[in-house]
Amino acid sequence: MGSNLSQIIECLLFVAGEPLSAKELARTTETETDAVEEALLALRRRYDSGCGLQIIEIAGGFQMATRPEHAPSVGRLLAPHANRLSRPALETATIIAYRQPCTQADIEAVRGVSSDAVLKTLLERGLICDAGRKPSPGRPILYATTADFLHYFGLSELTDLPPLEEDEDDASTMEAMTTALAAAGVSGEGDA
Amino acid sequence: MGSNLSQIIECLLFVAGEPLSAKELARTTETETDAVEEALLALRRRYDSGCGLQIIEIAGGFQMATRPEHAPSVGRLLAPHANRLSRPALETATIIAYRQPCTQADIEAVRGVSSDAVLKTLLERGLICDAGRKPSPGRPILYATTADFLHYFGLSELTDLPPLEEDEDDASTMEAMTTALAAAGVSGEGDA
Amino acid sequence: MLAAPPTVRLETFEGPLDLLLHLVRVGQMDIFDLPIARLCDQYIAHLSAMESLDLSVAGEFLVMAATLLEIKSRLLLPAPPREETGENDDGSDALDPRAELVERLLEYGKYQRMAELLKGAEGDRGRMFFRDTAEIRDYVLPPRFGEMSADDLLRTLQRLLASVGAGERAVTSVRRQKITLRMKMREVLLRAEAAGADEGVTLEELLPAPPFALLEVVLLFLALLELLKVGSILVAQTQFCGEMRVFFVPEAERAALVDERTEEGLTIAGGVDGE
Repeated sequence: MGSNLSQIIECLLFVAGEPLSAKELARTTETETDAVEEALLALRRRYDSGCGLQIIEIAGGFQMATRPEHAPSVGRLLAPHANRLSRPALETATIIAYRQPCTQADIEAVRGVSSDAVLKTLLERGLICDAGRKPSPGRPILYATTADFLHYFGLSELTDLPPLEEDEDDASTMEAMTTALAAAGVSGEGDA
Repeated sequence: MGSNLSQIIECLLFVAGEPLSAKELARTTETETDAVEEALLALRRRYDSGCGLQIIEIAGGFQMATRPEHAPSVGRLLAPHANRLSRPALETATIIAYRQPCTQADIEAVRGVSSDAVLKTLLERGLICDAGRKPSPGRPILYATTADFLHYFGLSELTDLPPLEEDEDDASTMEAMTTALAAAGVSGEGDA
Repeated sequence: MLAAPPTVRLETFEGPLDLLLHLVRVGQMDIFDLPIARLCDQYIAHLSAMESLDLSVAGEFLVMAATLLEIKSRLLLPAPPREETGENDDGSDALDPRAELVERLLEYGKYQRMAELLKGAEGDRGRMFFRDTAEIRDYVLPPRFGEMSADDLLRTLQRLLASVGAGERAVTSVRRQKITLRMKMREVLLRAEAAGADEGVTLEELLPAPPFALLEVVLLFLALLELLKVGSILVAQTQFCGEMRVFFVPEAERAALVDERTEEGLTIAGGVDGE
């Protein structure tokens, strides 16, 4: 087990402190992306059979990580992870993730509260970034999520985010709502 | 394969950037040193069967590391710019190319500095080789360029090097050589 | 039911919408047919509880209270005739005063749920550990083929030759041709004599300055041995592996020295004798 390419990829994933895409792996190993993907598959299979480590697809690439069930032991060795995000920060990050690029005003319209401090925190932690200016009066800053955002939440791509939907309870009453609102003269379709 | 303790140790060795002793591992995993050593043995056996990584005993502890044969790939990933020859190395290679076979003293006579380290580098990188001994007092090693040297400079044969009229006894040789090379250099193609 | 909510929860509301959604959920209100009067009362009760606890109530909460009161009052009024709604959008039925609030609550609720999901993802991800990028030092990559051109070689040689200039000739010629054993012997003898019979010259001083050709060092030793043999010099060492001094022996004393072969101070000469 362990073709040479698999072994080299294993080494690369081990030494890299960040996710490596199949393309990057192909470039470094001077092989075709197809071969890399095949080797990755074999490697992941090997890691899934009794290894304490795993190779996960995260933030647009592949990265070696410890398996979650060993977190308590690893946590005893290492300092625990940085503080988790506060609820406002989580909410704000979520809104940006789904609406990006969007302005502070867009975020505040949803949250109903000022989001200055929270945006600053997210920027400082590198989870969001300045993605240019909106061509509207005042030219407000547009925010977008970063690769670190994906990494922080263990997502491979933005499309991994679950579709933004109504809660099931609400969904069941969606028709009722539509009817009710239509009766009130409001279109039931919000913007998602 | 891979007992739970082995897997946990695997995780610990993975995340620790330094060697961990069996005692430290025992403390972190809250087990006996004996059990740790047994698990380590199993783990090392697993890593020795087709893994690109290895668990080495180093500096009084155990550490996860890439296997030496994969160093070129790892180096390409981590130090993409470190593969160029340094200026001293390039100079030395040049002298050897034109004067081969030649001794370290010959090279030092031109460069005016000790060339021990540079010769070692060039030998390690396979650009020059030991081409026997000079039949003179001390029998110094003679150096010559290799096929890799030609490859590296995009030459197909040594005769592709711009010709030099080398006459060591002629006082005007240096000037003549410089002129000849300057001419050759100007006429040289941009990329070879 | 008039909720007297647990005070501990008060500070956790992130904004008026958060508080409203909480009230809707806890009170199991139908969000699509909001009992505005009840919601409004509970909301204002919360605000006063917050104030009584000296929690600073953000402006947004107060604005929302005003909005709720306004909706409540509008619901109490009979629906205005269609003409009086003026420029109101589609000109169909009059707008339910609650509609905008409901929409905002629904929208905010969606993101809240997603934020909950992401919180879970954050937790899952938090149980995985990664490594920092490995540091590599002093690792030299093997050459990449065809990376440098012959021109690089040429330019290097040109530069080298230009900077060395005539210097090389002098150096090489000395090393390769001009040093002979006789020359070296002469040099050693002269230097030992110049140093004086008492002082002597150290071996180190006699060694050529680096970078030196091996040949030159070999010649120095041969010269020393030869001079010792004929008794022109004396080599002394005060301690084992210590500094060696070379002393000039005046011509008059040479024959005697060669004959006597005194043990003292002839460490090197002793070795020669064996030959």
